[in-house]
Amino acid sequence: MYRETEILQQTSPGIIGETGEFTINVGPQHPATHGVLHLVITLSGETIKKVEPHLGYIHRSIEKMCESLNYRQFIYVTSRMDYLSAHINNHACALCVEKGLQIEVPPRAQVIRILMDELTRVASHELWWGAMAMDLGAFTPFFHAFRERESINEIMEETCGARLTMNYIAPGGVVQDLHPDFQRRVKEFLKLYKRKIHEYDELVTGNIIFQNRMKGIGMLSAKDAISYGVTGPAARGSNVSSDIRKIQPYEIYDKLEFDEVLETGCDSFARYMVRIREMQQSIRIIEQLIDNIPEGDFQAKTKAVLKLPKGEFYTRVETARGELGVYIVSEGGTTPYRIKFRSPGFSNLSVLDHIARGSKIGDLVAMMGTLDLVIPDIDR
Amino acid sequence: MWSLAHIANEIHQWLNNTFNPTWTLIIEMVLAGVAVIGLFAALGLVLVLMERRVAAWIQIRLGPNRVGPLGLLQSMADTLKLIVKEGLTPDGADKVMFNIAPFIAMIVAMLLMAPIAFAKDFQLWDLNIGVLYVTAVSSIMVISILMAGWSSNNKYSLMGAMRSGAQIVSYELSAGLSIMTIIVLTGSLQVSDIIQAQSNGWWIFKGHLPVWISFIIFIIAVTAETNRAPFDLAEAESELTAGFHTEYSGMKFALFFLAEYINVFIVCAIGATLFLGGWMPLHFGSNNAFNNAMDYIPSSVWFFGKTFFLIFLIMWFRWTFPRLRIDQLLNLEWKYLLPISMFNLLLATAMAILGWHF
Amino acid sequence: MSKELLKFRITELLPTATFDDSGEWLNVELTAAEWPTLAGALCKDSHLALDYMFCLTCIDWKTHLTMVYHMTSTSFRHSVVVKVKLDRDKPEVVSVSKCWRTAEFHEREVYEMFGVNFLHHPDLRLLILPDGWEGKNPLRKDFEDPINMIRL
Amino acid sequence: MFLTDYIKDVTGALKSLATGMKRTLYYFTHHKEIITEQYPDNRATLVMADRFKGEVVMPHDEKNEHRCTGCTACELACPNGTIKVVTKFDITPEGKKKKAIDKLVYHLELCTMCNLCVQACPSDAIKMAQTFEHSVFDRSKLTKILNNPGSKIMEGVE
Repeated sequence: MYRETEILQQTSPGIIGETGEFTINVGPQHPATHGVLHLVITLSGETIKKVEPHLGYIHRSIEKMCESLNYRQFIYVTSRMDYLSAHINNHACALCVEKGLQIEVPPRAQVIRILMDELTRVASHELWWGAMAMDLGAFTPFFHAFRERESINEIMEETCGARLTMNYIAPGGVVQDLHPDFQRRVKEFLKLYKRKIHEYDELVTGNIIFQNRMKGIGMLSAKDAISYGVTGPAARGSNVSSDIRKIQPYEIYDKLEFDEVLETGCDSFARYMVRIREMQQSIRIIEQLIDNIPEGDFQAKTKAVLKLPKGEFYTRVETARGELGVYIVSEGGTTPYRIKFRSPGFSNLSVLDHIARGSKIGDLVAMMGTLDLVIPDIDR
Repeated sequence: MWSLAHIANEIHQWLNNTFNPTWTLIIEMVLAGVAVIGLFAALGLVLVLMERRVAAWIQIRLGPNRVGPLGLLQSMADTLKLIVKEGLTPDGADKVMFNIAPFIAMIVAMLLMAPIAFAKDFQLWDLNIGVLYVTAVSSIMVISILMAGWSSNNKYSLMGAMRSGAQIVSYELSAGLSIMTIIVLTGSLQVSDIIQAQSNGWWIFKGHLPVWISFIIFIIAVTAETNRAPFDLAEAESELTAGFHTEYSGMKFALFFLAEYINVFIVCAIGATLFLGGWMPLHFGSNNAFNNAMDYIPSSVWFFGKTFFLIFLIMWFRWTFPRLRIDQLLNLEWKYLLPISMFNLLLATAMAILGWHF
Repeated sequence: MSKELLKFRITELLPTATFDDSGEWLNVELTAAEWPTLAGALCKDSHLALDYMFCLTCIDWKTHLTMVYHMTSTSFRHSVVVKVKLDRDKPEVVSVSKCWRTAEFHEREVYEMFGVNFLHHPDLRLLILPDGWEGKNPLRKDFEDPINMIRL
Repeated sequence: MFLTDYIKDVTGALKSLATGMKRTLYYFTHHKEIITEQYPDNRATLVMADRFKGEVVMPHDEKNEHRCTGCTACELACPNGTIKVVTKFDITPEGKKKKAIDKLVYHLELCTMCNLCVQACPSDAIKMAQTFEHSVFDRSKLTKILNNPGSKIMEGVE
């Protein structure tokens, strides 16, 4: 039992001290944390005084595990970090290995990877949208979001062979060529998405209750966002340009037309709008690429056993939640000497205490929703 | 013509002929009690199923369809499950209060059944302050929630209960004021009088703007009073796990659950009585053929039809809207609903004095 | 700012710093004693403005530990990697959570995973490991978990 | 003006709520939009994607022959230790000793369906099956032996 004594102390009767403050445990089993996040929050009435995250309930020590796995094997483990953008995690690792080996990835593989990345991003944001609305007490959007997400999952299943942990990327390219039906299915999805996207605004975005719940809460200034290392949509809601696809373009992102979504609101609603608009940008990228997939190999020729040269390699990739950094220290062997995943969730969580102070419990749930925390990503 | 009142009279006649008046009264009371409990059970089963179906269809799902034909026996199965489940009492709980609270919730719901006219001349107790009685008794509901929340010895429960207390007490004001509009127009607190006053048209049709406004406010206020989404802050499962009934399980939880649905039924029945004419059939001016056709539909069908329409409305709210925050909830009441309903009452009074309604 | 200019500027701030620019970014190698002065300068200096620390980690080299700080500037988009060599038996370094708030969490993670003691850290407690964790620091090379170790 | 703003607030709020309610009413009344799949009733018509990674199987032909040479490439490729190759030595008709598999033990409970073993196999002896109903009442049933009893290696596979 983890921290049994501590939990008992905090929940024992005689709850309210002289200051009128008391603590409650949100999690590890709580509907709003969407996982096993444990927050000890200090309250005065309904007002939050302090939020203290306790992590580690789903820590698998992926970094240590990767030290004993070779460069082909370790990629699959990273699907289990941020399972909602599993494909992008794999992409980051493959990029890092390719950087070390100096492999040129064939153009077809690059396009396939980006297509899958953006599909993953849309799927992830759709799940977030549903879960976000559910945190605020509206259940229906969750099912509506899953309808669209399901068609992405089916595309993934057809081409990659799995719906969530795809393992579709190998160093040098992708594992298999695209399924012959891929283009047709993606176009069908785009049609469905365009037909249904206005419902998102009707059901949630335009709703007066929702707007009142989101506007002006969880204020995060641009300076704090940078200092706390907040990345991804959460930072862009504070008008911090942090899209790695623009700052340090990888693959062919520099040749694609898309906008970095920035909002100036700095509040939860701005972070919400960033994700909603980002979905449209991802759709834009998919539309540009879906008819222009170059012919050719889907994988570069690689050796059966990969050996990275001695040195350090770092890649930054934009996942659905923010900046994922993969830092490989190689001693020249077949396994990494040390590997570090700079996961976006970990840094985004660290800002929660800062933005939640002084707001209500209901707001805390909304803020956790807009930071889009995925617990295995935080714990790794 | 077949009607509930007719059956009631038949029973009354037969009892009077068979027993002396005292025994007749006692037997009739027992019968009424049994009927109310039976209605409770039936309503619980029907409303739970209805809620699940409404939710499912709105959420592009099918809903319960495995137990019995079309899933009609689903709520029976749920009840069976809840009955055989163990009802836990937490260690640190105040055991007496903890165990009494769900029963108080049920008793309040039962008491509220008394003045409701289910059909023409079919009413348990047509007391002359019927509407006042309903508003007064329904405020006791909050006590059961506070008891449940406090005695659970759980901070989530306590917070849910406190939220619920603040919420119900405030929303009772605007619910009361919107009911006042009808009372002003009718000039009586008696339920049968209010229904009779609508024989030439329901208030919603002949009351113009003030009644429409008060109808909207009434629906909002009773949604809040019954702790239904978007005002379900007492439960708020994404914030407070399950609010005041976090620690309840088994049949004690089922009683809370049932009381919630019965309360929804009652407030909708009151709404139907006050605004939609209770069991009064729909009549259009002097279109006699239409009016006669409407009269052929039994009055109980009219009553239940209107009530279930309002229940559907409340369920529709629940599955569409996100939840409010506690301060916004109180803002809505004190800054919007209360001033509007006060102004509206003034308007209605002026209208009643000047006789501007039909 | 190019690598040369960065090198120049950092040498101005700290003359004893040694550089390694073979990698993608400029590497600055320091000792633990030099780090606090440079850290303050790096985040505040108007020419460098390295305001965003995107990675903070530690490497166990079996003979010594190395703290690795990746920093970048959100206004100029140049990056600098700082490596601080620490004694393996008694690793101590000053916390940089005052300059970069994100370091607070990352340092807590390094503290429990590598046993590095961060001086002046506002809240140096176990974050991921269960309270009362005894024994070795999990990410050190000599850590062996008798039950859950992955070995192929 | 304060009052007009107030009224605008209220009507705007009601309008936004009505928009949402209109959308949900649409779904309430349009049942053809329902997307529920009635698993397991639709087992007969359920088609899995042909690349779906359900479990590792070893195909055998009608003569009960497989293509596995026992090279242990899959065992080495597996990140979880899911596959264990137990080899034996067959005596060929020429009297030579030849390495062959005795058992190819596959632990479904450890498998993460990463497909690395299938990619690593030089003789295409194993592949991914599209089954997905893996629940059993006993954990030991998840440990499978992929080669059929009495099976042997196909002619010409080296």
